[in-house]
Amino acid sequence: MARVGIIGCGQTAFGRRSDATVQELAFEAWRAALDDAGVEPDVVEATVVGSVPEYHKQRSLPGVIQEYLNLNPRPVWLTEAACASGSAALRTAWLEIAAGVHDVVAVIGCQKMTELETAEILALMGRVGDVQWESGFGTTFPGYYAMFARRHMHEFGTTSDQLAAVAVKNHHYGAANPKAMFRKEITVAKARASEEVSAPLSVYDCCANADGAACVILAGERAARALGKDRVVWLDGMGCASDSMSVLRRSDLTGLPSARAAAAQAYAMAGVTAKDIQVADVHDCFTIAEIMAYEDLGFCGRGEGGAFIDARGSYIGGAHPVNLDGGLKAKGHPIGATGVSMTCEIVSQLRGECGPRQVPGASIGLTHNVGGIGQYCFVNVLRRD
Amino acid sequence: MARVGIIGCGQTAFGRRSDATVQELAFEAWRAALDDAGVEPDVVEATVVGSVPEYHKQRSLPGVIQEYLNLNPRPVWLTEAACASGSAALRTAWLEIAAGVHDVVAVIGCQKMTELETAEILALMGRVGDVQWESGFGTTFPGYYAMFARRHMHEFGTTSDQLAAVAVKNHHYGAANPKAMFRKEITVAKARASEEVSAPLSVYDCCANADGAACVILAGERAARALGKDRVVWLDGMGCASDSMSVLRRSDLTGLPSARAAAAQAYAMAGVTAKDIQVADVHDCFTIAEIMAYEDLGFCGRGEGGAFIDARGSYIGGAHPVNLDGGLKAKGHPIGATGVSMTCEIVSQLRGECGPRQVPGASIGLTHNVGGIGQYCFVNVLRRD
Amino acid sequence: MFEWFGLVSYCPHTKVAGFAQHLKDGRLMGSRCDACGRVSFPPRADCPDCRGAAFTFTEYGGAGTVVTFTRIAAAPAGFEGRTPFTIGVVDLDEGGRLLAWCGGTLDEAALAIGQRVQVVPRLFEELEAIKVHYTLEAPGTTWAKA
Amino acid sequence: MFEWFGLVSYCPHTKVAGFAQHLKDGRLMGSRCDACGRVSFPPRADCPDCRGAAFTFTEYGGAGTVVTFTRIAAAPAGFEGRTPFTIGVVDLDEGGRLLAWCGGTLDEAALAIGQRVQVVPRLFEELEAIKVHYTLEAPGTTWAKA
Ligand SMILES: [Zn+2]
Ligand SMILES: [Zn+2]
Repeated sequence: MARVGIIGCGQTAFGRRSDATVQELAFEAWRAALDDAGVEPDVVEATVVGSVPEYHKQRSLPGVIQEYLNLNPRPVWLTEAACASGSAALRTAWLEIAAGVHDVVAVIGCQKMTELETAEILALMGRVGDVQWESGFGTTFPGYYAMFARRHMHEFGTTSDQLAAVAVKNHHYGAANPKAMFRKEITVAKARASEEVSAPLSVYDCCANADGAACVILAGERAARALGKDRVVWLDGMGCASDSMSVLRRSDLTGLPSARAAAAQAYAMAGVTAKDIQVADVHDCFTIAEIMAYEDLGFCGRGEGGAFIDARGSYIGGAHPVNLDGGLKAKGHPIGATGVSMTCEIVSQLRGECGPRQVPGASIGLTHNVGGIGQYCFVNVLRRD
Repeated sequence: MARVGIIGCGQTAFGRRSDATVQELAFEAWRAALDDAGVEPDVVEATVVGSVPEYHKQRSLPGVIQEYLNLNPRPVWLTEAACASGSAALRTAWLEIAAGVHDVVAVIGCQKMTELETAEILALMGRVGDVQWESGFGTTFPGYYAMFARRHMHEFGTTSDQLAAVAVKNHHYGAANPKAMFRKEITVAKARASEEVSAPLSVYDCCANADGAACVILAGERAARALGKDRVVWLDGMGCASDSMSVLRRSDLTGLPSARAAAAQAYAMAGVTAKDIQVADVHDCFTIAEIMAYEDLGFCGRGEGGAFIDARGSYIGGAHPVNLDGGLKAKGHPIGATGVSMTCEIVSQLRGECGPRQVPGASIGLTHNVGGIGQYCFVNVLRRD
Repeated sequence: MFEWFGLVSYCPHTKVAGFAQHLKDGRLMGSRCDACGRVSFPPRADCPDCRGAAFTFTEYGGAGTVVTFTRIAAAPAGFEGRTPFTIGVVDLDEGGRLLAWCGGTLDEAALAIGQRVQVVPRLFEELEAIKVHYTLEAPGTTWAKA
Repeated sequence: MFEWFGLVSYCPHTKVAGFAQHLKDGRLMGSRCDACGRVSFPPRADCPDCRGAAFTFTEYGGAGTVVTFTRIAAAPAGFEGRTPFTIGVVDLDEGGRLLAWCGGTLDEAALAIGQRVQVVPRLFEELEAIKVHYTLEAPGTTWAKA
């Protein structure tokens, strides 16, 4: 299989964007990615759009995006895997190149989540789980993760202070990211004092809905060389796995089996192990999700996620710096854009462009993008030669 | 690139299915495809789900389908390309095998369209086009195709009787298809007498919403041989193209440029021309769409679609028999399932299993699946050796 | 009649719709595959083991153990005015799992993982339309069956 | 204020929101790219040719030719009670295209492809909220501008 790499990336700032349509947001990311790659649109043979349709009034987003980007008649369709929709798009583009069908493909992750009215958001929120056996009882997205957190605390003694410590770290780094939605440091005390959402999770344990778009441009090795690109970041390990929709069918409530399966695939394909990962962006939709990610990815042992953040293992200088862009928590979570934005961050880290939040000399990085409560997980290992 | 073929296919009957969830429908198609392929689930390494999310109360369908089919932790995500979502899923599965990532992949196309209430359907119907410049004027899906029809009549003299003749043919063959929603012959007079929907289109020019699911199982050539499969139908030509969301950006209102582009790709890849196609399933969401398809696929010249149906060129015995399963018109159109169901039909035709609606000795067939008003088009050439 | 199940229903059509009627009758039902005998809870029409399409409902006793739980303060549409409410996941002694509200015989504040509970079929008495669910109650709690 | 545009609006936020204000003022506006001068109708904020992000609205005269049309009998939500209504697609003499309702100065039954029309900015007078649109009228039709 031909090696596939990223030759350009760009994203909008994340946050409330009441000034733009979703295709206008996509154009901002597209423009930034082309400028970053230093290529013209004509080299891009196809696009893939990652997004969750039900947040938009506009149906079938690839239609308006491909038109607004002026890319017709090139192929495009949408991928959906809940909050991992952007990574499904990235995987699709990788497949298109690996199969030899295209040489250069653009991935657009995008989402406008603040377009809906509160009543519409509340209606959607009631259908995040299995609607047959769970939604009728008022389950919510924080509610599911709260049940993971409760079980994690029970089995391993994880504390609310440890959860809060994840939020503190992510706000710390988010403050240094000009693309982040929240750019203010917080304290454990402030996080602990925030309003309860779903016990034991409170407001500062949860990421925020945001608007935004991100774009990466992929090329096969030969095409990248032909274009004269010499700072390519390679997609050397690509993992993807699924788990049940329903929490009732889960074999484990203290981690995500889909994340462990996807990580194992990505590590094996890249020929690395967890200890080789020098920088990572993981899916911290809730603080407990980042704790579980440390364990699922092998950054620490099972049940040791709380101790790992206590020991600052996920700070710069720790064994595995995590979410130096602020994570979903501080950067914001425009769900379709998130997986692509994670990829942008790790590419920037591996190129050494992150300034105050740069991991010095990092050459191997990882993205971990979870859909829903682990129904999907995509783990990718990226490498700079 | 390794050759990829279809080793099994199955589908539910199409129509109103008030007895089943969408995952229960998917299971029916999955069971039929496994039985047809003569394989056990453990050989299937991944699945791809094609569906249009906004029709379902259940969000993120791949989650419930992968769980109900008992396929976790294998990879899955959803593809959306409006009414061509099923073909986007098929293309994704083809890429997974062609890239060497998987050997055997199942494609599930599914849709429940009768779950929503009338008010919800009317609300969705108002957002089928570009919501920024068109929806505010009350555009509808039949409205767009009506404007294509009006222009086709103007430029080429196509008549309402010729449109009706397409419906008559598709009901004729649909009557012989046990999976079809409508199994009754109609006449041109009956079609012409039906109520106006969007002039010049009336009720019998339009296909009907339906519930249903279809499944095909794909395998790489080596895997198919290893499994002992000897009646494989090969995906020898795969075409995919896009066009603008908005009718305001179309270069042509008498055909679909995306269909012509996709057909050119598929023919070139398969090493065939239009005249080699012995049987086809085309996207007749409206009668005018089938007329345009004859022309876009090269079954007749530009503007000759009306004459082609008059001459019975798309009947068995004609130059290019089309929609012998009844088409979307009589078989029904569960949008996510349609592209996969088309594939099932052509596989059955190439295997010679279609009884009274069989094209004798057909070995090269084609599917033509359009998303929306041509925002997406997938054209595939299938071959039996 | 599966729209009977839960306070808000998004799933009107299913092959196991009879589950809701049985729940109204005071019976908690799983499914047994007619072909291979596999038992499932929640019930399912299609057997994941043998792919059989025929099943029969089979009654569950409803005793189980709390696996995890949460108290939901921020609730979705349809649950306004009921917050906060507590939901728990329970492993049933007879196999399978369910998610349900904490009922009146349990002290919500003292709810704990590992606690033994009894799942009890319920009708929303205050609603005009028929709506059924189940609650987690103290072991030994009894109820009427039709 | 782009929610002003059309009888039903699904697009509140756009970089060309000013289009609706101009329409209320009686002006039909396209966009001109500040960097390369490309003119677009409908207006767009980002230039497809040079990728420039800066644009200026530029007024259109609104004369054009009917490309195709239909009379919609089965209408979506928000258009009940207005059926049937006729919409047409028009190629503007100054470039670009729009879709609009047939106005009162044209005979809908005689509408034809190739017919010359004048696009006229309109306010929905009967609505309390501000809602603007445009109609296809006989050539030479005039209207007030702010
Ligand atoms: Zn069985
Ligand atoms: Zn320009």
